[in-house]
Amino acid sequence: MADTTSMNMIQALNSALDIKMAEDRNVLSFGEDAGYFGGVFRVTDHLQKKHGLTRSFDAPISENGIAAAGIGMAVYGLRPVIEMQFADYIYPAYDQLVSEAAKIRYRSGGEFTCPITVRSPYGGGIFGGQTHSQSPESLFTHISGLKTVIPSNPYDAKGLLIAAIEDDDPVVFFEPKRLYNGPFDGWHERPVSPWKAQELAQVPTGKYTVPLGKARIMREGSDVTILAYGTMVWVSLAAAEHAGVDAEVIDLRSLVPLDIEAIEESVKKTGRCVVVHEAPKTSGYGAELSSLVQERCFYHLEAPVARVAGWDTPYPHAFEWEYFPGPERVAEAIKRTMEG
Amino acid sequence: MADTTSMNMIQALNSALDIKMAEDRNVLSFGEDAGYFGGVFRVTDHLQKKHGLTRSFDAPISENGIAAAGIGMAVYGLRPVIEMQFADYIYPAYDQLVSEAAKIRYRSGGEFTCPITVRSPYGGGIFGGQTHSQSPESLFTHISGLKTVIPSNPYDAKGLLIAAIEDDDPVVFFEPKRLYNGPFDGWHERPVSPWKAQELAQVPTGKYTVPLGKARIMREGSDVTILAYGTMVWVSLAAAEHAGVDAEVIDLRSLVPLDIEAIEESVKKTGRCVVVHEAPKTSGYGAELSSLVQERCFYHLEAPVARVAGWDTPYPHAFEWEYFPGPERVAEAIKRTMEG
Amino acid sequence: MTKNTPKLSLRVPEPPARPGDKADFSHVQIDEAGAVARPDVSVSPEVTRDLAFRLVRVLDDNGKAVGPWDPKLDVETLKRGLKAMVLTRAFDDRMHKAHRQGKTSFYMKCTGEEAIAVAQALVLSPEDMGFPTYRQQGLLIARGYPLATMMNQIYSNAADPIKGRQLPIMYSAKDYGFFTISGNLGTQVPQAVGWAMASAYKGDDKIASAWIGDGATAEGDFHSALTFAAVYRAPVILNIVNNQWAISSFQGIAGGIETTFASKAIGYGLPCLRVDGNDFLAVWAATQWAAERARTNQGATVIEFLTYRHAPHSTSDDPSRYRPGDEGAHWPLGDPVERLKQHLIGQKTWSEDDQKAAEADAEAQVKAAAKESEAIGTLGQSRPSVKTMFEEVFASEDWRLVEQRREVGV
Amino acid sequence: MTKNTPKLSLRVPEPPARPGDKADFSHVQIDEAGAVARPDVSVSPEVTRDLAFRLVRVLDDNGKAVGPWDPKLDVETLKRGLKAMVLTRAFDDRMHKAHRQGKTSFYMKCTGEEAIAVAQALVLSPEDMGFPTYRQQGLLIARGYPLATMMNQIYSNAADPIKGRQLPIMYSAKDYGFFTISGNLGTQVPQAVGWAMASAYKGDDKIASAWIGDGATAEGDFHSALTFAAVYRAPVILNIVNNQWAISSFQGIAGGIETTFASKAIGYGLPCLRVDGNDFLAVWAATQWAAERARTNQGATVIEFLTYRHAPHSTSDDPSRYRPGDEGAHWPLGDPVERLKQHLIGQKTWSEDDQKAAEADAEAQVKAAAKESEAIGTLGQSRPSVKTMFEEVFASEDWRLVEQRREVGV
Ligand SMILES: Cc1ncc(C[n+]2csc(CCOP(=O)(O)OP(=O)(O)O)c2C)c(N)n1
Ligand SMILES: Cc1ncc(C[n+]2csc(CCOP(=O)(O)OP(=O)(O)O)c2C)c(N)n1
Ligand SMILES: [Mg+2]
Ligand SMILES: [Mg+2]
Repeated sequence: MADTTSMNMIQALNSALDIKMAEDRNVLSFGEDAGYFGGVFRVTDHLQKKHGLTRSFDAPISENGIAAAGIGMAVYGLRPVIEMQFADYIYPAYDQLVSEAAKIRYRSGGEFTCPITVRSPYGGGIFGGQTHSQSPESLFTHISGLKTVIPSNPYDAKGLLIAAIEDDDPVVFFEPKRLYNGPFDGWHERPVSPWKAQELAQVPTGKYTVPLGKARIMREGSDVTILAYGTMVWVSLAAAEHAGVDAEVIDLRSLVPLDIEAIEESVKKTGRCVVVHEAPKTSGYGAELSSLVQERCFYHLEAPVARVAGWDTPYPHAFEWEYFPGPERVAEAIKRTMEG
Repeated sequence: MADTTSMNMIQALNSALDIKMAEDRNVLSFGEDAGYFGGVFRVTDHLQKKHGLTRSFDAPISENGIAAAGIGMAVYGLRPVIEMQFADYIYPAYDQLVSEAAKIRYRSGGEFTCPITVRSPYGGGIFGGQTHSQSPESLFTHISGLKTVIPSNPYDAKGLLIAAIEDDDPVVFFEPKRLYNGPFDGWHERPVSPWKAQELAQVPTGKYTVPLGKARIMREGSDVTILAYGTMVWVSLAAAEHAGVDAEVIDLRSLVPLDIEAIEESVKKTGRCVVVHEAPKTSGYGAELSSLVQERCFYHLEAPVARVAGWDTPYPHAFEWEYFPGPERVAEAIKRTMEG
Repeated sequence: MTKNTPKLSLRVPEPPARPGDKADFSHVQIDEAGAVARPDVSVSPEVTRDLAFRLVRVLDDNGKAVGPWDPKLDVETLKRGLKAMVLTRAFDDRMHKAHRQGKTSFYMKCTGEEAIAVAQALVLSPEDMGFPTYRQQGLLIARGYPLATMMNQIYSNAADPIKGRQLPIMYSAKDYGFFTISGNLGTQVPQAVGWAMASAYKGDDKIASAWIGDGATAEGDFHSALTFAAVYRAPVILNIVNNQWAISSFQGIAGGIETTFASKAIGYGLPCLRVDGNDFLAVWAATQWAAERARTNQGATVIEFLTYRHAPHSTSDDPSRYRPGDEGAHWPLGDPVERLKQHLIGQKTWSEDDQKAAEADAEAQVKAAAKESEAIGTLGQSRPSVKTMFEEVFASEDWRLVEQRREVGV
Repeated sequence: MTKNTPKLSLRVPEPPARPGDKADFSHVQIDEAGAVARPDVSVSPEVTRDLAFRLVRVLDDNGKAVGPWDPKLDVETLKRGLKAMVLTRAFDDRMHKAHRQGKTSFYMKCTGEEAIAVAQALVLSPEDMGFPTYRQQGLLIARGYPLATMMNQIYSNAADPIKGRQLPIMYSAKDYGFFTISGNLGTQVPQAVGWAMASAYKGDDKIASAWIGDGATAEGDFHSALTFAAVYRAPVILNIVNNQWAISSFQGIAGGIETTFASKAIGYGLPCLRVDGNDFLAVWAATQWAAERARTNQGATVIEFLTYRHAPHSTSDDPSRYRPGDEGAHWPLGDPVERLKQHLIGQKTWSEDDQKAAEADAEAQVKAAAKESEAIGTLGQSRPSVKTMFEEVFASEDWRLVEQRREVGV
């Protein structure tokens, strides 16, 4: 087995970028404050110093321009990794990503391609209020031609980011910022443990990939299937324990492409399913998951597929823990589903 | 009963605007080509001539600027109706609509409000290719603070548009352009009938509203519930007939707010449900509908809720009728659901 | 506090003439051919600020090439350009007709604007990348892209290189330096900047060139493009084709009354030129100037080409509803084909007969291409295999696409 | 084809100095106070083009007000301005400390930029609408908005007028002409234009004023704002606060090396001014000039205020990681409080003792406000009722919100 070392998620992502930049001159990174400073979350730290000014640099505050320039570079043949400082600020880039990046291969009959990776910290639990807490992933999953990836731990973060950079299609890569420095299971009054203590933070120092489209079973169980991604994976694990139910917790890792086989297999085994995400419930990705599960496993289901999600309101600063779907809410859904 | 006259959907929408502009100086309309020319689909025809240059005018080709200016006006106290020339081009305005219009009331503690109406022709069936055929409605339904409305006939179009303009919150109003000139049931090889022949095209000349959040039962039936909106309402009616099934066809009319009562009542009666839309399937609004139905009517369901939707590809010019969910595809889903 | 008398009022700009009015171009300020100085290619951008308010012209009213911007082209090149413009016009005419004959769903002409794309096609290399709008078909035609292949795309037939996926005229031709056209206005301009940045990043020697209409300059993408081009000194030419109209909106709705489009460059510290777009030689010279700056690491140039959209916006449009029917006839900068022809005739290297022969040849080429393409089929008669609908969404199909393809039975 | 020698290369701009380097502002060109002419308020925009590259200043190095831009304010007004700036600074200092004490999650100071918001607050009327960024707290403070209410917002406590919904400092104060702050950069500027258009449309007499940072001018919204402002001649003031930094990015990343931010106006045909933002009198005069244009139906003005962000970007930031620690000390335009104070002292209407008294008074005011607000509670100790989380998403709750509220049990 290759050398491993303990990394938090920031270090793991940084390592992925570092390795790809060292190995492939076509990989470069840019974004707001992402150059000299290394990004407001330090994910691109030291890359400029190590790889040079033109390979990791600051960008104007124009998410539209960052996306567009990245697309142009990807069309040229580079593999740009662009950073959107917060997922809440990705909307000015939305048109470039959905109307352009997503469609270039298709509309050109395969003549042009767009292997860009769009990194963006997302999610709540940090008292960031409505403009530093959003989870816009479902808005990208609706777009044909885009892949959407969300890691939940340092090991996957590194392997998935390398896979995303090497993927020949545009990948939107959301990083759960609540997990950057430590796992977080939603018990917000307990001290945050650092990543060190976790097996999934033992990260190979060298190169490896985690394939896009393969879920990870975080906990095997027979009573109910919990589908989650990002921070909610940890919350779901805590919730299963809290509920005292033998839940199977699946970390989707990649929303598109989706590991439908893993989902079906698990739900057919357990006969029950709870879907969890931070984004508002209405038209969140949980709707897609719930629909797929009932379409494909209807005759195995003993209870309705439950969704636990953010409320259909903007993300309110003072009510962080009433808004954030914590282990108690998830546990309640699990129990309801067990009774169903 | 008030005077009625036969109108196509364009005329009905035009009449709504005309009436509101005549009655309320705070109502004005602008958009690309929407002034002198009256809009590329003629929905704002004659409004400039009748109400004056400053009340119906052309805008620069900046969907972002159109939305932002409209938001500023709405904050001032006007009730602007802005036109996005095609729904496919609404994305540059997406940030203004989701980060701003949707949140102004909430984030200001109710101090500021944003009663803007965003009109936009949407949908396929017109050989418009990937940039004149899109159905982005689900992207708006995910946003807390936005309402999303889609009429399927001239009567509702007029009443809903007046209600949208009078609504104190931002409303995204998608107009199924395939229905502008006549109902269309997806049998594309048959001649298009004009609106004249339809009861729902007998439109009062004066003012009335159709409330947002109330569905319309287009056809009562006992075997299966079909949930649809826009063009798909007509396709669903045709499909029910084609399948020879006693379907209850519900025209949602408003996606947010959603008439959940009408849906529940119908599905609890029929025990079966098919959801239909043109947008790509993954994370389309059908996912939300399907999830809601199985969450609320699980123990009444005899078969999985089926979704019929656009494919998960961009909208391809040459394959209009293979892409467009026509009556045969819907009928097949109905039959499958009846067998389930 | 000063309170206002009279009350505030909203200004909505209106064009000088609407249907029924006399066409009026008195607001268009035109320099004499040869009157505008040509700064050295290495000047700093601020030196060109004044050029934003002038108009670079080479061909005078008698068809003579005059002044410092005369690119002094050889006769063969001039003839090549003229023939490409003639061919472009013939192609447009035939395709416009094909639409009326129901052979396609849509078409867009560039009548009167041919010089812009054709001259640029010849100045730049096919290894450079053009990021066109839908009115630069002249780029492909001038570079000898097969006309029949263009038609196959327009007809979405079985030989359409982009497999029936796009609206007619949304070509893609990588080997000809022609980026896949987007239906979305403006998006391609900052992409061109990114592409040029990539070339510079790699230490290659390809430059990019992007086109945008007067109307579409209002999009945020245009601002992104200029910002990034200036900040990273990207080797790109940013062409604004000011053809006076954006569908039914005159250029004043995009800000064209307040100032020139070329002057947008000033606020980014980019050099700019404002050029007679109907003057083949001026287009050539300006492009050359900008290309040389780009190739020598001096970064981007903004060029506004003044021209007139003679044709309807597209086959869906009827301009007589919003502008005087004879407005085009009053356009003061004439016709690019006519002007280059006169220049050659003045040089005694060309004649009216040569012109007729060129036109006949162009029509024959177009006809032959149409025959070839229509033998494959026009819209609805022939098309790529349905299964291609599900291909190339990603590099490889995911399970959803496999299932959906099976549902269609292909 | 000219091929390039040397090969292309990508330029990435860098600031003149990084941590460890000597601070360097030699690139900042500064006009003498009084040196820039004041055009009549009714001039056409092009007359102001040159002003984009100058710097309007009134207070000279000795604190004397000189030249045509001197607004000749009475002593009471000057004192009012000075006190408001002092109060703003005191407020900032206390709130910054409150963050360190764990009383709030976030804070942002405007140290060194106080003159911009304070002078504008006094020139404009509370019936005009300001569309601020997060660094115009001076607007509220100069207009006498209750400091305790600001703190209630910062603490998200039970008396927060916006009900704990927003990040600290994202105030909303309609009656004080202060639009709800957005966390999203740039979005509010074209909204201000729309608001101004509405006032003009109605024939009212209110104008709008919007602020944006140097960094955020790169957003597409800024372009939309200028385009719409020019096309519809909206009565709005478009203020660019160039404080040299956007978090860790120097102004060159937004294009500030290539040209001035004021010059952006030129490409839209808007008039522009470039002003010493640390000179209370210059800010006042420029604002007055722009406001008068707006009120007299002459439309929008773009003003660039040159200043320096002395504080960290926010409480989450540590500027010593990306700029010389002593850079602020080398900023050539001094401190706005100090300069206005010297002016008053030079007029002999103020003394160092008065200043000390004003500072003490400001601290006392802030302290009293803090006492009042903290009696209600700091972050987490007190907050609005949880059910407000579900309110005002719409004018009335829909069934989803009702159900979700019930799920929380409120
Ligand atoms: C983002 C976007 N908005 C709107 C449209 C619809 N549209 C197509 S062409 C056009 C006018 C463009 O005018 P201009 O940029 O001047 O180019 P021209 O047609 O004159 O060459 C409009 C509004 C579009 N294609 N994309
Ligand atoms: C759309 C958007 N993108 C990014 C951010 C993150 N962000 C907040 S402040 C800031 C820097 C702004 O700099 P500038 O505009 O110069 O204003 P200043 O902070 O100097 O006053 C950034 C990048 C944001 N809030 N909104
Ligand atoms: Mg045009
Ligand atoms: Mg700044």
